[in-house]
Amino acid sequence: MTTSQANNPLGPGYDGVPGKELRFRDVFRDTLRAEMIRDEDVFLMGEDISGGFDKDTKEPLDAWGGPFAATKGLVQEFGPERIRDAPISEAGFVGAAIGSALTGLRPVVDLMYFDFVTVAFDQLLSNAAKSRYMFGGQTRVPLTLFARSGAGTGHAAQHSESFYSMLAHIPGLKVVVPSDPYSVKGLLAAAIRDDDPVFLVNDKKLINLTGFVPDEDYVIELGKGRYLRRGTDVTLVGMSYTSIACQKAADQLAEIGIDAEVIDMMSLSPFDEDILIESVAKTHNVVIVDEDTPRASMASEFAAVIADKAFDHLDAPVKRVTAPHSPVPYNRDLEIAYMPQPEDVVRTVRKLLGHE
Amino acid sequence: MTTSQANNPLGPGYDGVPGKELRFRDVFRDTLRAEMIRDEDVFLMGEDISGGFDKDTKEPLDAWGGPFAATKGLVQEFGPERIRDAPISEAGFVGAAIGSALTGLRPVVDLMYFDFVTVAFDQLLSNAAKSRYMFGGQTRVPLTLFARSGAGTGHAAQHSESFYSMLAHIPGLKVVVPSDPYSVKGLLAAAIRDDDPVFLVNDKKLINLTGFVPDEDYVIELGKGRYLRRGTDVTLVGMSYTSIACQKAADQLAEIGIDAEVIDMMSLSPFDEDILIESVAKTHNVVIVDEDTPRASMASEFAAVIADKAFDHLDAPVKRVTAPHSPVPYNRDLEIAYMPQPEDVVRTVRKLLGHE
Amino acid sequence: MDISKEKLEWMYTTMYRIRRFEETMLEQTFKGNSMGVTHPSDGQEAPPTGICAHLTEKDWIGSTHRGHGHCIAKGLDTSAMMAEIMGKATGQCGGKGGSMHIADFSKGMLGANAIVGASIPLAVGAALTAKYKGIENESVGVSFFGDGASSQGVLHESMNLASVWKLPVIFACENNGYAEATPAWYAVSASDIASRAEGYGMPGVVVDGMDVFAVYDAAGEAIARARAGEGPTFLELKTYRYHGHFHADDPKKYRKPEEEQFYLDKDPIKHFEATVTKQKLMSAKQLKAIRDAVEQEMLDAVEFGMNSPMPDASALYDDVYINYSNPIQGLR
Amino acid sequence: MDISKEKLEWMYTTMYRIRRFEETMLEQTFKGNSMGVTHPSDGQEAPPTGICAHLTEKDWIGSTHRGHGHCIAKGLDTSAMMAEIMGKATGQCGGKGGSMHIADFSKGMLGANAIVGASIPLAVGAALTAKYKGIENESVGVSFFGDGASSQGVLHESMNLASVWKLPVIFACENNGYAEATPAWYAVSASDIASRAEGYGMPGVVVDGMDVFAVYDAAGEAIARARAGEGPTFLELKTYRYHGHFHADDPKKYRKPEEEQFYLDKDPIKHFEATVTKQKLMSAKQLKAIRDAVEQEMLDAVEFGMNSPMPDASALYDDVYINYSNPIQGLR
Ligand SMILES: Cc1ncc(C[n+]2csc(CCOP(=O)(O)OP(=O)(O)O)c2C)c(N)n1
Ligand SMILES: Cc1ncc(C[n+]2csc(CCOP(=O)(O)OP(=O)(O)O)c2C)c(N)n1
Ligand SMILES: [Mg+2]
Ligand SMILES: [Mg+2]
Repeated sequence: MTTSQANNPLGPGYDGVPGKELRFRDVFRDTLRAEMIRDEDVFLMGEDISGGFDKDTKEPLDAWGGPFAATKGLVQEFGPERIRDAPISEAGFVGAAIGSALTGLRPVVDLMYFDFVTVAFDQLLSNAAKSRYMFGGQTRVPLTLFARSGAGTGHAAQHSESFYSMLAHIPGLKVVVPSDPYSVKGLLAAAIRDDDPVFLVNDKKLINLTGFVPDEDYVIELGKGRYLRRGTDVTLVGMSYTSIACQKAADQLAEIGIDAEVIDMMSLSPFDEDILIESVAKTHNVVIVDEDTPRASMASEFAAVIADKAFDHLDAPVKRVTAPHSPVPYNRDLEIAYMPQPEDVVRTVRKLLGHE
Repeated sequence: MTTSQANNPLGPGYDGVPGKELRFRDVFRDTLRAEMIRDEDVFLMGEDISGGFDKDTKEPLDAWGGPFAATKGLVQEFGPERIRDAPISEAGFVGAAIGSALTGLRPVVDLMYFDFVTVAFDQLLSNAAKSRYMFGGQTRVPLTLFARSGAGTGHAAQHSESFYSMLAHIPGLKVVVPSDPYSVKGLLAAAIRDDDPVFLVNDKKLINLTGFVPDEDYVIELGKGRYLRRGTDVTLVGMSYTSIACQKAADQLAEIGIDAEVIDMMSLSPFDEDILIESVAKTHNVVIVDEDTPRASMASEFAAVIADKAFDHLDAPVKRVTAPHSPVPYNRDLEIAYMPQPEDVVRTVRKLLGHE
Repeated sequence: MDISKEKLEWMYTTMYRIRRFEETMLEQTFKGNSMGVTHPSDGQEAPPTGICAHLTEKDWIGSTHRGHGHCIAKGLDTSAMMAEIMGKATGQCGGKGGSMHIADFSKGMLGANAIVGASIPLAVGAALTAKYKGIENESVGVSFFGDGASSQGVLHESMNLASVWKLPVIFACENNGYAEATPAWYAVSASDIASRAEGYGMPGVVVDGMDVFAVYDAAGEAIARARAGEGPTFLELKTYRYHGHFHADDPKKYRKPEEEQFYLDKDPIKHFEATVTKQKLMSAKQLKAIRDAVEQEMLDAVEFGMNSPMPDASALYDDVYINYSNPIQGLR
Repeated sequence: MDISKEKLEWMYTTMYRIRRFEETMLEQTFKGNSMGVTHPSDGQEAPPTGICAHLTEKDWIGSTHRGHGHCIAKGLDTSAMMAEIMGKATGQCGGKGGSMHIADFSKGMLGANAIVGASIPLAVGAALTAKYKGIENESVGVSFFGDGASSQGVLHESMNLASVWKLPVIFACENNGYAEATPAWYAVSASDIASRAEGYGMPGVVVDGMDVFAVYDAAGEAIARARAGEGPTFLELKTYRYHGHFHADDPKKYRKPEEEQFYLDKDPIKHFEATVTKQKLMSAKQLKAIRDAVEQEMLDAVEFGMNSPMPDASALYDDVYINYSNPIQGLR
């Protein structure tokens, strides 16, 4: 898929193909399942992914279907060797997953809440991301990790993080951020089949979203963005859940005669510089929307790339709409104010275009 | 110190004051010592900071003077309660330091190599940086941490990191990056006296550098940058060791008739937006120089702020000269190529100004 | 029994307060008056009560996602706790922390903590402060954590540090048999978690965590050791949570009815009542009076929470730092 | 003695090779031919030798900053190792890893690792692969680490995981008494680190790590257990490093001469020589022939390293990823 052809939000080749309206979480689970069937070296690891065990029979109970029901039914189908339940030891089991990836398996790790990345951070940065390089290319780390990010569910400071920019900062690690059922299918499959370590960040707010998903097997090339909407007046850059906020903002802008183009980055590392430049070359105005906190973030990175490589196309300052530089508050009103809302994007665009 | 007055690289008020030419490492140690004398709640914690113990007497030996000799002589002077030697348990002892800070002490933690931050990452991000906010302002975390960053010493991928941008990304944590003996004295003292958690990142390449240091007690306000050199043609933005690379580049540029202004950021979080805007408003051209890897980095952040708030002053794209998006290689030639060199800066400036 | 009347009253009040707080909190949660996820601790009243019975406000405790019991036993105000769960400005953390982050530094409560294991070294740090200041005799650190948390490396680091530095710390492991749905028999490679203590040079004691008197005795010894400068102790308190992992979890999906009944039969409050009435230490009337007072307190707590105002919109940007006056408001 | 002649020869060759490699490497380092920091392991030859004597290329080991001995015992080529330390293109990692990151995946060597403790779970993961594939009998994981690393939480997490999952892992703790200058008696809260194993449901064995036969026996049992699917074992090998922590460190600043002498008297190579000659298993001539061959090998290794080319400038950008063709070259 080359971005310049992508006029359909799903990407080229997806006009009129057979498919269904599906829920994000079901697509996620079905994709895991399909990849496990496809390749028997693929296995899952994480806390509570077997949902408890019967005291007498020692059989897994699948009481919860795993965190956020992401693995529902899989332990019955694949058994506890391939759905490996882990004690609460993120550093230890992420390290073990890396070790298994270095020796021939393709582990997929469920880290539950994105915030828990910090506990396994050394294993991710010092081992997963560096092994190939520091050992001179003699090995590979076909590891996939996923976790749920984002505010909006009353989980407060330690269960609502979106600091994917810190992961994207790390050379050797790839980072993808699906924003709908279509993209999670293609990105999760691509991540699992990729021979480099890939982290899939899954905003909680997406989990019950529905959307059209082609029946066929497909992957989305890591490192590519897509257009969710074509427009001429301003480029809105979204990632993960903010792609949805951007679409809503574009709808509102259309009502007042502003024709916004919406890009969904889908991958944060590597990411699609070309689509950013291509779009800004056309619209000459850009607003980047990110739920991560602002400093040294992906919003900063996209702004920096545009300010370098699309500078001559710019008619106005490069704007970012992000979370504030603060932890996530508990109170619902504060939490809503914390997240970039479509209205914040609209306000920023109007100011940028002098349309007030 | 307001940046606009700062015509002396040391900052205003430092023309003609009594002082000496001192080595960075000695200033570092002397400042630790002075702060420990000043406030008896200040204590140090870290691996090997007592340099072993006599088997029979149990007395500390100070065999190494601590990692990089940063604490030489202090254990004899202050005893093992205030120079607290820690087992190799970064998460545990950083957590303990946070606990002691929450209950009335002012711990200063030596994390040895900057890379080891990853092992204590959760404690830093989830506890140190968030406690004040998530507990509604009822507490404070007067914790200082320091560690040695940077490539250039043949330590390879796991002992050469400069990922301070990840720390600066974290709301609640402050980050400072001294670049010479003058700034380390003022920033370390300020960090220890500050009631928020502060991380001081100390590039290894600075440790034996000498420079003028006033005798008097002073602090450098956290969040302020300074001009190391005034110029009119282009702004070079440095931080930590790259401030020195920028100065060298400015010398070389002067020889070919380009008058560069050099900013040393000194603080990365919070940082001095004003000095960036002020300088770019004058020079209309900017190159940001950073040894950290490029994606979602402080170089990106400074570029993004300039592309937003100084957009109308810019004559040319915002340029970054950074490390590549890769771990640090071992081989010396590769390692030198990894680090931004003055020549890289000069080349970038010449291209930017069409001076080729 | 070697426990003063006042202490007995305090113990009963505390256990009943925890029980009723959790039940009331769940009611409010199901009514939609909580703004987030809550983890009830009813059934687990004995460990915080038996331990905190030995503590004053100068002692420090660290807590977990399941922290209401610890808060109450350490003397926090139930109205401020309820208001916090309701996200109100009058809440213990001004509505910014919620159930998983209730703290009260004025009471020696270092905060509930939602990263499993992460609060353990904080209690070690509090004990370090005590030792540094030479006040171990009046200030110890107690770390509460679960069987699930025992698999986190930071526990082991903390135990080693506390032992090497000989700090006044109690490691209070509330083993309720489950970490979410995962049974401890699956995830813990020791039959008794306390058996690990010896390898860290400290006593490890297994305690019936449904019996507040057993907890009181074991904790008394451990805390006396700590106050005397003899270093840390590990207590494993075998207990049970009556409800699911969090408010909306149905534990019957992964626990057997017989097992649940076994612990219900050992109910810590009933056991207390039976013991003190049998030994004629407290009368049924006295017990009732305490219960009535607690019932009223709960009504008051809910009313206080419901009638309290929301935090100011500016609270979003406050208290990221102390000494930093220029908040970055989302670059909008 | 129940060890084949071939094995004895291998053991002597391996120990002598380690010893001479470290000495040669130090010489080259002081000549300025190493590009970075090196941590010699002479004195500690018995643990890697006695353990790896039971392993094949299908078994996996994880290693540390002090990893040359592990590499050699696992069969790595000393020329490629020396070239790596010299930063050359022909080095084991193409000159990009250096002394602290020597790896050879074709030999079952998962890499030296410069973050203390970080390689431990990697060996657990290798054992998981073996169990997953049903080849525990021919592929176990061995994790080498030091007394200092025993304070890292990830060790304890790894032990618990290996035990809960019943994986074929050996935890080989080389207790050389020091972590940098810090003595184990200060930093480790157990008299024997192996005493912690029981709390993780696995045997813990203290072994004389200066005696390769003792190591061989203990490791044989542990590895047999692992291959039989009986799960992990913890070995604590009491050993000593003759040199300082790294090439430029003077250990006399923090170690007593008597202590150093005590271990020199137990030198593993001399002990081996005395044993095999006394028991007439190998002749002095045979031993000498091995030593001579190793001496030549070292000359060859240095020559190979010195004559090898530097890596290509493009190597800076290679192998950050496999499937990613567009390196970000520093945005210059
Ligand atoms: C580091 C981390 N990993 C996982 C979780 C998710 N989680 C929350 S509570 C819990 C179970 C904790 O079990 P235990 O320590 O026994 O405490 P209990 O819930 O039984 O009181 C888990 C896995 C978390 N909050 N933090
Ligand atoms: C996480 C981490 N902390 C600290 C260090 C610095 N360091 C390198 S080796 C070492 C001592 C290790 O001691 P031990 O595990 O006993 O191994 P030995 O050096 O004795 O072989 C230390 C503290 C490190 N490399 N990684
Ligand atoms: Mg539990
Ligand atoms: Mg050691």
